[in-house]
Amino acid sequence: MAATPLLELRGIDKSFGPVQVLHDVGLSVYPGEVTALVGDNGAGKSTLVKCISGIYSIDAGTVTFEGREVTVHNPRDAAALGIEVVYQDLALCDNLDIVQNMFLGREKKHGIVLDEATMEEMAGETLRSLSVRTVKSLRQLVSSLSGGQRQTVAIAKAVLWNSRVVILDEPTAALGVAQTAQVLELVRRLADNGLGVVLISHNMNDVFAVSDRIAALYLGRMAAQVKAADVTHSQVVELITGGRSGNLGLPPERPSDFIDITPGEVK
Amino acid sequence: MAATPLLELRGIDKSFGPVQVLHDVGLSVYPGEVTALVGDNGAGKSTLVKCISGIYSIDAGTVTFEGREVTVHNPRDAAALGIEVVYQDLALCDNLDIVQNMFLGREKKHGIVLDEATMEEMAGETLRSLSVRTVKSLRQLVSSLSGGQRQTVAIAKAVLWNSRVVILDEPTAALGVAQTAQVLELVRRLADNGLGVVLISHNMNDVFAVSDRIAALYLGRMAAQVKAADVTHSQVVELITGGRSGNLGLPPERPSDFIDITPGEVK
Amino acid sequence: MTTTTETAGGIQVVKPTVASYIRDYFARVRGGDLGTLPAVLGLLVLVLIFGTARSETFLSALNFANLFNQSAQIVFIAMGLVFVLLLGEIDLSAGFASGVCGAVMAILLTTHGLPWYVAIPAAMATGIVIGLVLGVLVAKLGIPSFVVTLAAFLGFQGVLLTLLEGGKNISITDEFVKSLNNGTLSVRDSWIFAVIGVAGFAAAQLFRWRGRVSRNLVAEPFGIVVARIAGVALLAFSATYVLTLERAVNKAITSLKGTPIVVPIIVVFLVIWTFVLARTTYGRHVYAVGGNTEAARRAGIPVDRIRISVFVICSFMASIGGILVVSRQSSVDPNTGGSNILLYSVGAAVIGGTSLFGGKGKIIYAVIGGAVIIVIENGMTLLGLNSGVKFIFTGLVLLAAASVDALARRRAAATGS
Amino acid sequence: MTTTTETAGGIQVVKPTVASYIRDYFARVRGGDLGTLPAVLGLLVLVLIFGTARSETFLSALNFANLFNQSAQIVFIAMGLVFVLLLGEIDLSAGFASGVCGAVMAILLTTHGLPWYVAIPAAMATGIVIGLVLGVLVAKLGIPSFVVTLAAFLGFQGVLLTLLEGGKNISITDEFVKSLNNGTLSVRDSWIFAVIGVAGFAAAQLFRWRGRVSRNLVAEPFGIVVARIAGVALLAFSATYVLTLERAVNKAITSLKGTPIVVPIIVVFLVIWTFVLARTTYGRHVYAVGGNTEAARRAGIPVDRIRISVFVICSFMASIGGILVVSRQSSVDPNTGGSNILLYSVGAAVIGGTSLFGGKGKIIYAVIGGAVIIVIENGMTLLGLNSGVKFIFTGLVLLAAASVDALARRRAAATGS
Amino acid sequence: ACGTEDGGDTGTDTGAKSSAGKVGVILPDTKSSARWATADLKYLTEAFKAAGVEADIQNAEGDKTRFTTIADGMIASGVKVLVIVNLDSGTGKAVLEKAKTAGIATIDYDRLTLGGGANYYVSFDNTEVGKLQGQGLVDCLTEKKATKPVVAYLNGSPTDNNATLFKQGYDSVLKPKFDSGEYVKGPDQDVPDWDNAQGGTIFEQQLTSNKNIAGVLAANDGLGNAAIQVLKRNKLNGKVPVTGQDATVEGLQNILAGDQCMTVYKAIKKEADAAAELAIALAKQETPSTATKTVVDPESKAEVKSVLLTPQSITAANVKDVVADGFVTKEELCTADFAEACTKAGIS
Ligand SMILES: Nc1ncnc2c1ncn2[C@@H]1O[C@H](COP(=O)(O)OP(=O)(O)OP(=O)(O)O)[C@@H](O)[C@H]1O
Ligand SMILES: Nc1ncnc2c1ncn2[C@@H]1O[C@H](COP(=O)(O)OP(=O)(O)OP(=O)(O)O)[C@@H](O)[C@H]1O
Ligand SMILES: [Mg+2]
Ligand SMILES: [Mg+2]
Repeated sequence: MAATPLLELRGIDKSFGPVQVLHDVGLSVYPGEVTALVGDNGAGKSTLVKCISGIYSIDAGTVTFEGREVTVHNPRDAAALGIEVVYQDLALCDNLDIVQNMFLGREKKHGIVLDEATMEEMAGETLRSLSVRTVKSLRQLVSSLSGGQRQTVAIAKAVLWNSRVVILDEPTAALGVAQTAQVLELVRRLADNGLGVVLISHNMNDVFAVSDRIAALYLGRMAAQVKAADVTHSQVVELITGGRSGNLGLPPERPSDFIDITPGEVK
Repeated sequence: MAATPLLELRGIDKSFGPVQVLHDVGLSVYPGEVTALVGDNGAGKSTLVKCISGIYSIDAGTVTFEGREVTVHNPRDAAALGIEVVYQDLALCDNLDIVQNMFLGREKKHGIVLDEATMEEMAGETLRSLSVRTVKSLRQLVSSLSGGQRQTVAIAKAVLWNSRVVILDEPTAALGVAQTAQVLELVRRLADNGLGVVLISHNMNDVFAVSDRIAALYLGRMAAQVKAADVTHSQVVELITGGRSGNLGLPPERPSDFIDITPGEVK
Repeated sequence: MTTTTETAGGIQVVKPTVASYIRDYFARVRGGDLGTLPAVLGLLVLVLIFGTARSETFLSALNFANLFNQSAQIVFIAMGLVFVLLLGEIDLSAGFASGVCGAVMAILLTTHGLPWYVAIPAAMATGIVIGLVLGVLVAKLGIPSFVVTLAAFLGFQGVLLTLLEGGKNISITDEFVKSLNNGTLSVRDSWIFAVIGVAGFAAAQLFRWRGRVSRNLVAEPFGIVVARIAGVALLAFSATYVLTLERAVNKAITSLKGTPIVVPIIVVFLVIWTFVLARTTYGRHVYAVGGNTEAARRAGIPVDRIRISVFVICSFMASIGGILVVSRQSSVDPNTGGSNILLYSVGAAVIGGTSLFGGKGKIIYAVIGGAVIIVIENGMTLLGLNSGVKFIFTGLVLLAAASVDALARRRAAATGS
Repeated sequence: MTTTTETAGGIQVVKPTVASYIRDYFARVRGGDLGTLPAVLGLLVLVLIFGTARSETFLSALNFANLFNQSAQIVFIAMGLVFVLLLGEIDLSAGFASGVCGAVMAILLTTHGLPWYVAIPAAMATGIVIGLVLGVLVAKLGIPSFVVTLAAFLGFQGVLLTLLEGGKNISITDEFVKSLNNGTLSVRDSWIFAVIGVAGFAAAQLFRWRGRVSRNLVAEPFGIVVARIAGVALLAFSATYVLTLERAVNKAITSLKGTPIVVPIIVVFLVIWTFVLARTTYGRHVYAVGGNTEAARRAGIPVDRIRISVFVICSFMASIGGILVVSRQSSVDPNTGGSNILLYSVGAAVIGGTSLFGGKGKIIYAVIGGAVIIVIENGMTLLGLNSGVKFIFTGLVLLAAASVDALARRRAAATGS
Repeated sequence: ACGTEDGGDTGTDTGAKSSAGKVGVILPDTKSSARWATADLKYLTEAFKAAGVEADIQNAEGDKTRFTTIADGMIASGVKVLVIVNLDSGTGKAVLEKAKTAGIATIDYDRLTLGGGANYYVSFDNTEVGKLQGQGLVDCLTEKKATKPVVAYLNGSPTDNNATLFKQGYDSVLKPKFDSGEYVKGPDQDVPDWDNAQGGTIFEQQLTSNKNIAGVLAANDGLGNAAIQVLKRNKLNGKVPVTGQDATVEGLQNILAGDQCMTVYKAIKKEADAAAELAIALAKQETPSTATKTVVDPESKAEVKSVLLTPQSITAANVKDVVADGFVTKEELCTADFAEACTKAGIS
């Protein structure tokens, strides 16, 4: 597809106190393509996403959006650029209902008054398209939703808008069979509409089913970013668990992969 | 295996206000077997688990443990019976570290003093056995853990103890490839040691890989509880999405499966 | 039985009937979703207690009217505090802020001889500036609001003392200001106000109902809407009836009847803030930030600005509370807004049902909670106990009212979630 | 560079060196994990301010000793409040509870002529009973602690008035009780106390270190342990040195030297509660319930019992605060424990770093926060300002101290998480 | 007390030691009466300044802990004379003892510290104040020819010992009348913290429950004014006599308007001057000659050398005395609304 990436990261470093979580990470997201971001638990996938969306500030590196170098200070900036994110830790407001959560920050209005009727209609349609059938009322508080229902609300919230890049961090983790299929279809449809989509998942079947490119993080380093068609299932698993597979991946030196029971219980 | 179930539920009803979530649900858990509990999003799986462990009180029905009818008022009672649960909403204390969370409520002591050293050793061993490699320190606060790492801590917390029944609510949802394999192996091992294991999962491959029996919930009703060997993959999916498959499942009448945009935004 | 209808993007839903609606309401109540019900119950219990103990005085029209005037300061501060509490913050300085604003007004009126239409806006502006400073300190510097407002609590006490030159009282004589929390509407105006209020409520309810029905969304049964309007009308009209009875202490000397002027003032603010919280983007964002700050930030809500704004609203409402209390006392002293005012105001919001942890609360809670507090104060002083015993009783009665609330919720929780 | 070692179930880990440990510490600090550092910084700033403004009085040995005696009540109430705050609850009645307990002691001593070893335990028992009642009301009835303790705040005020028969003061004459918060240890005892304290600290540190090393767990480098012990020793010995200087105002008439008796009392409770919170199951459970009540319940922790217990501890500590303040004033009056005591105590805990939302806090925070509050109070009175200005300044200084704290954290947060 | 900006406090920062030692004064609060922050502070500051004696005057804000803290600070900064207005005898005693061991001369100002053993005592008699209030009310009621009037009490703060003393005073006058059936005892309630707003509410409730209240014994002018506002609302002002204390501008205006029956004026300047004179003499290590009377400490039975002053009852007839004394100025008092009444009362 298009040769210039929509979103490009280069040399991203991120530390939390003494712990460096991301080392010199690069990632390119192309319009009209689904880029799968894979990696072991704790590899740094979610951290990378939060760096992109401005929840975390980056220590070093550049973010380029449509060829312009940008700095994203907070999620507002990211949204302004057209980057939508479904976070792994969903971050819904438990004290608000489904409709209120789905339109949070982008409420529909009639003058200064909230246009609840329109929002309710739109929310209903979106949820139906995602195969959600067990929600009893659109006015149910999200605190009373099941895990999968919450997940769906978060997804619906992010895809309701006209954005340029959609990043989904393990969106199908809590979903049932039918709902997973719908979400994967949605992901494909978004890419086909010319958006850049980043999909994080531990499920290799899903990854291969929808993605055009695969980027593998290994212990905070980008092991490889390749076309999905060029690699096999087992090669990707090797990249995930070992950081390398044949001539792909990181040089064969061991980064610090150990449980380190560090000094005292300093709290 | 053994003919008498270790844990048996009969006629469980549960409502939240005007919404009835469980209708007359029955479930038998046999020692030495893995019972998979499947169902669509919002079917009521997690609610059922919480009814068993005493987080929710049941409206009607009986719980029988080793042939004795029991009432479980709170998780303490459940733990006293030997029922351990990994909840879908993990419920870890963010302000405590990994070791502290893993031993919460069962701290090892020297006299009245906490025996941190022993706990740290045991925690380290358990985590290693679950293929967790990216944890930087056992004294890291769980608030700073990745989704998968939190999941692992919660699992480790529940399987550290000598219990009779272990219930895992979507334990592998956030886990990577290697970690998922370890957890499934662990599940099998627990059952082989004679425990009753209940595994909730949306992943049919995982379900068929480890389970002896499959119980399918459909919109709050128990559609069927069958031996895994007696059904096929697609039959189970049909049970999940439609409540019936051939002669298995619920009678062909439609329970109330709709989005019901109920009265006003009464909060 | 129930009939279904098609709505919101072509989904089948049950069309509620009056019967099913009522059934669902009770199921919800049993399920623990109680709203203001327990506080109202507590209030009824209190009225019963004091009504029995001092029937001829507590239940008199005079005392009923007094309740409104006595509650003004606490209710206004509590309304403002609801915003701050919705964000999980606290404002310990609201009491003295109201004192400072009241003093500003009194000084402008008395010392500088300015008219009320300068002095009152100046007092309100003072409140807004105070809120701005507090809000910026909390939101931008990130100092815990407890500490910022504790510092402000001390500071404003000092400002008040300094304004009053070390402890003088300043009396005001401006008739307009004095009438705010002392005067009454004429009987005719009282009824006009009641009718307009009820009509407005009815219009809003019907308008919303029609909007939903016309969009084919699930709406409340018409019967319920009508019943609700009728209930409010009944309440408003019977209160107006009582308030327009003659209640002068000495009927030979003077006549006293009509709704206290402070009632429309409270109602106007109640309506405005309820509207803001329930029907505007701003209100929605306040709830969101209070419910889950991180989620709100991720949704692109300007969290800092919301945080500053609630302190501004709180101090602004405190300034009105200050104006009203000065109006009532016709003077301001270094203790205006001090003493138990702050704790009572927070207590009012909390008793009404506002959570101290943020995200849960409504403006009406402040009014109902304020009513509980004031009924206790009012009733206790009628009993004529000596101070020690009075304090103890006040504590016990407050506890009793709160227990009614807690037990109602607990009973509900036992059967429901 | 770093060497690795095998530990905890055969896992490879880095063995920290002194250098790497210090490097990590600074990285952690930069990462926002500051502990008491900001409060200590705030304290230093305050000492600097007052030390410059009133060097010869503020920095005198006499004033240094006074600080301890003056802080006793607030520090004790704050220590108790830490427990309550750890659970995300509040106890507004702690101030008056301390007054009531103090009054109980004074009445037993004076009116009933009982000896101190009856009166003091009776006061403590009163505290425990008070806590039990509050705790049960909060935990079992489920009334919000703000409301319960607001009711108690009023009630205890009444109890105190009633105990003192409507406003009398009761003076105590018992020398033992009076010495508690007025007397000093002899110079020899002062040094013995310091040596025992430091030795105990060293033993605990070394014992723990050896335990971890022998189990092959990652331990702090030995150098760090030694440095920490040396630091504590330096602090303790230099404080003792200053406190054993002659500080009588009129050296001709009397001699005054030695550590105030209240110091060992504070240290003992500091050590006990720190131990309880950090090293016992109970303490662990307190943190768990405060961090995530639901998780704690699911882990089988008896949440209600924990909730009751923290109120008991809080009121118990308040009772000691009451005993000490009565000792200091040699009398009790209806305002003992009233006034700003409560807000200051909560403020002390919060300034130290305790969260009002539960789950975060240590006992030492109460002591450091209490020191901040008392240094401000003490320093302000030395400046000799008039009341209004003094209040304003107190507020500003408090704000300044809190800003140092907030800015330190914020800077850290900007570079780190 | 005197911040440097008041110009009153030469402060410790001057460094240069004058021949006389430094004097420390601790005032009690700002709430029970406006006098401490307005009058006493001013007069004491002026007196010490005139004598060229360094003085540190502070207010304890009604907080005993702060009272002790201030005392500690003053002792630490080396005052030679300590003048205290105790918040209660217990704390006062503790402070006096500390001062004595530090070799500091002590003066009880306005309130005697029971068993405290201060060197000198300067005061108005608080019980006497109460008596004047009681008598004032009786006079007004008599003037109004009230028969069996119901008298309501609006007492001061229950936590303030002075309020108790005032009450003892007016009770000693009124109780016999209640007992004889001449007057009827109405509601009797304390006002926490002397809080005027609460005072207003409390009186409103008293009136609601007892509509024929015919006289109000309010413990000070602030509370008196609070009661008057309630009476005004019911058009009963002027018909029901109300007492007061402190001769505040507000109170005097109410008297001029006929709404208040009387107030008690304490010539605070005289009291302050007397105390300052004593303190200055002590600071210069002279033996003061003004303390001619003695008071017996009821607790220790010791005799304390004293300067005793008498409070004065103020009614419309002698408001002018207060102005003449310079306690309030004509400008403050005779604002537009009261100009006429002022003239009538002979204030010019
Ligand atoms: N605030 C923090 N402080 C310290 N360490 C952190 C923090 N947040 C994350 N980490 C660490 O950073 C690493 C990467 O975390 P991240 O959440 O990005 O992993 P992930 O790739 O999303 O894993 P998963 O598949 O489990 O979601 C983990 O080892 C985690 O422990
Ligand atoms: N507290 C509550 N109040 C009202 N409804 C609730 C509450 N808790 C759960 N529900 C509803 O009960 C139904 C079952 O929820 P449950 O969490 O048991 O589903 P689940 O089978 O675990 O789904 P998932 O696979 O998504 O985890 C859902 O429709 C949910 O909305
Ligand atoms: Mg992740
Ligand atoms: Mg579930």
